[in-house]
Amino acid sequence: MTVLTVATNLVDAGLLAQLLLGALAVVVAVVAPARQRNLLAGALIVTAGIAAAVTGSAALLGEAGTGLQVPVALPLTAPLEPLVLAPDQLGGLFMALAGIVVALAALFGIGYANGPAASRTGWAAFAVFAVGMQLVPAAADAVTFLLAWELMAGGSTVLLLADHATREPVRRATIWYAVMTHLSFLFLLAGFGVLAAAAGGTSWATMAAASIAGPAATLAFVLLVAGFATKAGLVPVHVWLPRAHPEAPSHMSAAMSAAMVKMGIYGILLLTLRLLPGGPRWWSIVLVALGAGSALYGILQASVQADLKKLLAYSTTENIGLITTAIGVGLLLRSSGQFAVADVALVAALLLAVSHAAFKSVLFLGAGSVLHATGERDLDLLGGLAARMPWTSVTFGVGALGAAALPVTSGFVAEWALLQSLIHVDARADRLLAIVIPITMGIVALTVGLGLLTFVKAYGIGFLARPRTPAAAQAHEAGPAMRAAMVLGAVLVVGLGLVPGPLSQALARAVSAGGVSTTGGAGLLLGAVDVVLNPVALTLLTLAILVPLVVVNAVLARRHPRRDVDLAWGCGGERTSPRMEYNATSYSEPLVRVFRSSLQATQLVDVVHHDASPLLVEQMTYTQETGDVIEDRLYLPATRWAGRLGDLARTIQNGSIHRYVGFSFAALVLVLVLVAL
Amino acid sequence: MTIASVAVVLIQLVLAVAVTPVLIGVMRTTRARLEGRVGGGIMQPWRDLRKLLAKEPTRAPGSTLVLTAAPILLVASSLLLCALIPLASTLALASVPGDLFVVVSVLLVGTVALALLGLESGSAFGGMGSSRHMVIAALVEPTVLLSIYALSVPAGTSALAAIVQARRADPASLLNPVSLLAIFALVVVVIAETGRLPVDNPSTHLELTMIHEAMILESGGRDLGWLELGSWLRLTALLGLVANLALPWGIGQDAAPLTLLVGIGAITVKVLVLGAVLAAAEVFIAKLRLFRVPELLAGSFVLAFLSVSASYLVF
Amino acid sequence: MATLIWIPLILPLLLAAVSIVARSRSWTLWLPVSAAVVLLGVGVALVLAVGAGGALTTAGGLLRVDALSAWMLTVVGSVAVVALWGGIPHRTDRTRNIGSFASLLCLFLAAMSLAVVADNLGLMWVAIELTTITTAFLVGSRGGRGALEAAWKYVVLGSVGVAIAFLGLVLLSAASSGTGEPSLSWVVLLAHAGGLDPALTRAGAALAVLGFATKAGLAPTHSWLPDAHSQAPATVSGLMSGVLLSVAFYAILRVQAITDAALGPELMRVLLTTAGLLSLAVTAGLVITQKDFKRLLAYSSIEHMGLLALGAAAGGPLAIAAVLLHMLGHGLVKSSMFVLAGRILGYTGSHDIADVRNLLRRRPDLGGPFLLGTAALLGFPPFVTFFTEVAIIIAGFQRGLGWQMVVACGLLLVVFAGITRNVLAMTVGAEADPDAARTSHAPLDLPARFRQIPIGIALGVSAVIGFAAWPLATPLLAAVTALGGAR
Amino acid sequence: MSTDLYQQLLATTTGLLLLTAVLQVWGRSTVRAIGLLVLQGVALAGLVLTVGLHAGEGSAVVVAGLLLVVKAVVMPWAMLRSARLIGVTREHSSRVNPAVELIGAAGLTLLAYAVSGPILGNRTDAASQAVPVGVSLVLLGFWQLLVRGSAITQLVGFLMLDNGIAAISFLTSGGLPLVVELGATLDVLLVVLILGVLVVRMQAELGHIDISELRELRD
Repeated sequence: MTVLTVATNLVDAGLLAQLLLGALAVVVAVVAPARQRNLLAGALIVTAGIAAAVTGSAALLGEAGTGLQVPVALPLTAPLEPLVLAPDQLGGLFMALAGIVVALAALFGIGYANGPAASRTGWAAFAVFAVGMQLVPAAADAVTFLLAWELMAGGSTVLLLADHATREPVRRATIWYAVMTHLSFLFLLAGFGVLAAAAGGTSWATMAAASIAGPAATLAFVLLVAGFATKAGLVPVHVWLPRAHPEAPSHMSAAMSAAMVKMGIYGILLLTLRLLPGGPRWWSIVLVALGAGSALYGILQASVQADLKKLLAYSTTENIGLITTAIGVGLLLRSSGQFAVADVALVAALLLAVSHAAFKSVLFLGAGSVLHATGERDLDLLGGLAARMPWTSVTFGVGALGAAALPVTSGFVAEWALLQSLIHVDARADRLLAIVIPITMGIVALTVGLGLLTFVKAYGIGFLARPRTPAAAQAHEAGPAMRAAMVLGAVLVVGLGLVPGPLSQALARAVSAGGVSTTGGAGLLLGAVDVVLNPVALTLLTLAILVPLVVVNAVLARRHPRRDVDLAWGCGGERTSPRMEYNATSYSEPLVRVFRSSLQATQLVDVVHHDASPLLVEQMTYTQETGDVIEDRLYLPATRWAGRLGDLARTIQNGSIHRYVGFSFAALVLVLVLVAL
Repeated sequence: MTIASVAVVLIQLVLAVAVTPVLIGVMRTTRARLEGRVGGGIMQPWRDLRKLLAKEPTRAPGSTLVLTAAPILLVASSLLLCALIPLASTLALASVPGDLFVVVSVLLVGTVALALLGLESGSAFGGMGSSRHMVIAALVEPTVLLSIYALSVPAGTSALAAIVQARRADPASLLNPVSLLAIFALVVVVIAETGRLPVDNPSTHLELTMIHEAMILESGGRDLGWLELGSWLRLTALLGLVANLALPWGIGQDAAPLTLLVGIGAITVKVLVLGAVLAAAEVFIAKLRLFRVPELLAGSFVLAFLSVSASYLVF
Repeated sequence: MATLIWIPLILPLLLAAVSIVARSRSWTLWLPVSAAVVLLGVGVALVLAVGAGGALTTAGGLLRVDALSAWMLTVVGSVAVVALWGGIPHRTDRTRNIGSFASLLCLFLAAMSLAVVADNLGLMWVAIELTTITTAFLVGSRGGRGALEAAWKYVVLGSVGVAIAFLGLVLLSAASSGTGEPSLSWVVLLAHAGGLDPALTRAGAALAVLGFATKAGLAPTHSWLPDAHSQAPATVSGLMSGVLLSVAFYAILRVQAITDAALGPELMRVLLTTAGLLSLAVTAGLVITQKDFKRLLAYSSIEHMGLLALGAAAGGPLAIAAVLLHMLGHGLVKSSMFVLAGRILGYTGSHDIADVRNLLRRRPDLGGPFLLGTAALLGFPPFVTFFTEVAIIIAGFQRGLGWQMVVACGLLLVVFAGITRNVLAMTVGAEADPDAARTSHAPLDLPARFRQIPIGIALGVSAVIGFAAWPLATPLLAAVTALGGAR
Repeated sequence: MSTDLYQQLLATTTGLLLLTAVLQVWGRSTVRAIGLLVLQGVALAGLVLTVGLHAGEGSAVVVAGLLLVVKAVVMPWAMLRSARLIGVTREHSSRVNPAVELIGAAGLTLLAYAVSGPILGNRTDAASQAVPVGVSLVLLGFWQLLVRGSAITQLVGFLMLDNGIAAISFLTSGGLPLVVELGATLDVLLVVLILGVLVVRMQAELGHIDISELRELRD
């Protein structure tokens, strides 16, 4: 297919446009003068994102591209098939998702990027990352997939390094990220290698047509799920998330968290729905276990974090866990023959993915705005931002509502669909389901509960109350580009929550699920399980109740206006200092007590007594630290072992020529014996 | 959306607002009598409410819209609960059926509004109350969903009205293990969600133990009035739900005026009796230490879990 | 056209003579560069000529250029251009014996060219041994105890290894005596592969591969490599890593072609997978706690050779094409990396990773390309190494080397972690005073910019050739076919 | 040349090669080692001449002469010169017990005989019967490299290895083409010269030629 014929097909044209815009953005980032760089490069990336959104939507709605071939120097002999970009419906969905997030993040970046993130390298890396990410779901074969995947990984690694010169943890975070990303890549490479070997070709079509089964399928499944899980940030391979997200520039964190980890989800769906459909039952159990474990562990860690971006990072692990759970449940039900409910679970997974993309963008952008305004991301040092940053505050609040899955946001719709799929499982005839589904339900419910606490904390401590530091007190509102990005994101969060019907119908196409239809213009009717959700009607009902209340309140307020006081209720004395306020650490203290063992919490009270008497206390210091059990038990020993092996390996190269000759000699003798045998 | 179901919603709303002060009054009086006190009378809460709503609230420097909005949101969420839960009749709005997950999320909106209000003032007490409140809400969540899940399995739907109807149609299901376990778990949930003993003591102002009161400590006048009303309405709604699930008789199933009247009467009696029983029970219970509450909730979670498993494995 | 073959053999010899005569004039440094450019040009011309009219022979069949030889000549030429141009020392760093240094470099190029255009395996062996001799002085040219030690180890281990290869060739020659006159002509051996004495072929090929593996830096006979690479001047390290190792591996490929035709692929598979996995393991073990950045690069070369061995073990058009392309990509990148390492050494005066800090801020002209090159070595796209690594692993799975490829992936992760950690330790990090570091570097002057050109070209080329379906796919496929076609 | 004489000469020269090799391992004196190398070179040249004449190749005389000059004259002379230059005539230390060294040598010779059979397959001619000697020389030369600490002795070991390969070459296929043979000989000669230079530099720089002390470059 030549360039000339591209223009006749929307998908092909869109793919080409993304490539060209990405390349142009790289060029502009390099040549544009520093003053205009943010605007020009950012605008180009926004356009590329929009192009991806349009292309992806077209693909999702069934417009098939003829395929854009990537030239490659290697001969196209077996098993290598042509490298082609041609998104299917599922791919289209994820491309659109990535594109929208990229557009939001780049728009935010126009106002936000400063210092190294606004450098030539910074914007060029962002463009590479963005286009690579958008093209991952467009790949129609393994090599193109890995190519886009690694462009995404490379670009993000470079951007992660942006602040290396000012913050020491950046380097360590980058190493963690790079290594875990490469782990993911190698898993995928090996997994696709197994599939390509079994199918005799690298394209999805060949692999799918080969109906691979048996040990090869199992091996491929394990390797690929491990690879995708690493990228998605599932426990126990989540460790890069809470390190990389906080250290990356915030627009990058948003893109990574809202879109990049979704590529892992896309991969799991691609694997289980297209490449290896109809695998054994334990595959889905594995996914449910991975997902539920990640959801619970992620939200538990998130709930006790005081670092806002770290909190959001762990919350990403939670959400990805929920998505994986939903996928696992869907597959489990398919293997049990309950196709109608399975479809609901799969649509729920996609709804969760889309909704997470929307609200997590807003939350990370909001966190970026806070960081921009105060230079702090530690909740213990923030507070009172609602009065100083009204736009950020409202949009972050909407995002937090979404994350807490409260109505009427996209998060609520998604979680509602997941719960509906769970309770409509017919487990009577199936003991496995009768055990798995209630446990899953319990874990999901606990996750929802803790999620609520987490985001009440994040919002309440960070934005309400009084400023805890001068930095927080001097916060200022974000600029227009940043505000626009946050508002657009917030609109998406609410909008998707208000009209779930059409959205779910579109999503259902991606997994060819039936039984999803629109009711009352915007409402969602799950015909398969006969339930309906109409957020617009719910909103109207709420308004019908709320408006009279507000009117009554206004009338009362006119009669008895508010009285300003210095102190509402000061415990009988004056309010001494902001340090008296509850902060993020104290907020989660009861929870830490409850889950002490799984959080590896250490609490230390240090009391300094007065000289005069041991009964008088001069100063008390309370320190609370929580650790990541998995990191301590799995990764630290692994790195220790690696170090030990490294020391051991050094004896190979100890400088003695006699040892070296010995190696050659041993090899010679062995080869002689080998050929003589 | 038929006129009948709109009427039912309106009736339930009015009924809830009317019955709630009485319910609180009954509960307080019961408790006072059992403790050998005279008490303020059944209508005392009503009088308190009127007084508070007519008083001016205060505002400290740096406070935000949350100060005004949270109390009203709490009331709205509680009223929405009253509208969605089948109290007097199982007729539901077609486009907003009383889906249990929607109901739970509406309940949570109220919970969050309260928690944010607690943090808004920036005082140590508010934060403390908010923190404890949310921890309990988080830990209650699994029990809530699982117990209703258990009840919904036999009915095959998550719409509360349909569940109540199904239970009424099959009275034998009321006393089977699934039902008993689930209802018991639900009672624990209601106690925790509404801040009753032994999870929280609604009448204490002792700094170390209070949860609900700590959050609303900074509010006064009209704000406090709304907050009290919202909390009370919540209790009414949840008691009504438990009552109708445990004893589904009397609830109206069509729009005929007579059945509606019967339904109104039945729910009023059920809620008041249940409230009195609850109050009476509270006399004999001491408040649990905060860090023993998770054990209580874990126990209720196990009950709910068993009831779900039972609902699959017994059938 | 066949006379073209003589140019890369004769011209460097002439230039070597000129440099000896010119002694310490500074322009002699440009003679090896021009020789390399000519080599590259001839290589490209031969690729085209061979593509049009098939293999060329001259000198009574002793020299023969087929598509593979032409490709290798191009690889040698292009890598040598980068290493030699980039490695031209700054005016202040020049020593007195430039002339002999330049002439040795020219001789090295001549030997390398001879190795790839020789049809007779014995002649190829002679040429490869000649490179040991020329590089021995180059390795030791810095003087001092370390250089002496490295040179000794290099010559002893290298010569012994190559001697074993000679033994192997002798046995191969004996194996061919059954077909008439004993011969070491590759064409003859391949044509009569069916008539070779199996036992002798087996022994001969195994020993030849073992011997050439020493020169190619494959474990367990890799031991000379880190010492020699770390002690040699940057240019020489770059040439050795990018050219010498590849040419030695080319010899292995030639021997493998004969053996596979005579005996089937099992023997070579066992030997090459063992060597490949051991090389990856050695690298994995030694990069974790590596303290010397030139040794780090040297071990990375061992890793890449291990990958090539795995690719050759897998066999088949895809894997072999990937191996050949990887030689080019790795050579370009590694020679630039060694050149950069030499400049870093000049800047810090120390081999220690611990002494190099925050290059990206302090010396962006070194830190930036160094990071990019590392990315290329680690196989990030768009660099060609990404494609070749992926192709080798996938082809390995397809050709039945499943568990070996899984092990290789595991080892590659450790290598990745070790290299990333060490390179990031050198290039990035927090400064106590970021502004001071930023202002300390002045813009590059013209000569410095000029010295950046070869590195920019090398990295740029390695970034685009992965996509270069035209003009690379055809010659690659031709080279694979020349090696015995689709086996 | 009659078959009997051919076999006799073959046996004599190969026997001499093996004898000198074992004596190399046994001995400690550097000068004697170089002397043995001369003897080995002569034996090798004899072997080449025998095989060549038996096969009726006139060029064998040239090759034999070349080998005699290079291996029995030039190389030993160069080494002796280096040794004199640095004043080393006797090896200071052995890295292993002499008994172990000799037992190892015996074992390697046995190994050589053991592996040669299968490698040669169905060849039964007289020359092939002598191939294990060549393999022994290779292995013993390697053994010298492995156990001896002095730079010069390592050089001796390398040359022995090379002699072994040459012997195998002539015993199995009657030698390689002349140009290759010339090139190979030249290469070995150059290697020996370079190593000789390095030995001298080592003595000058370090004051000793004990290469087990060369352990500065390590990980």
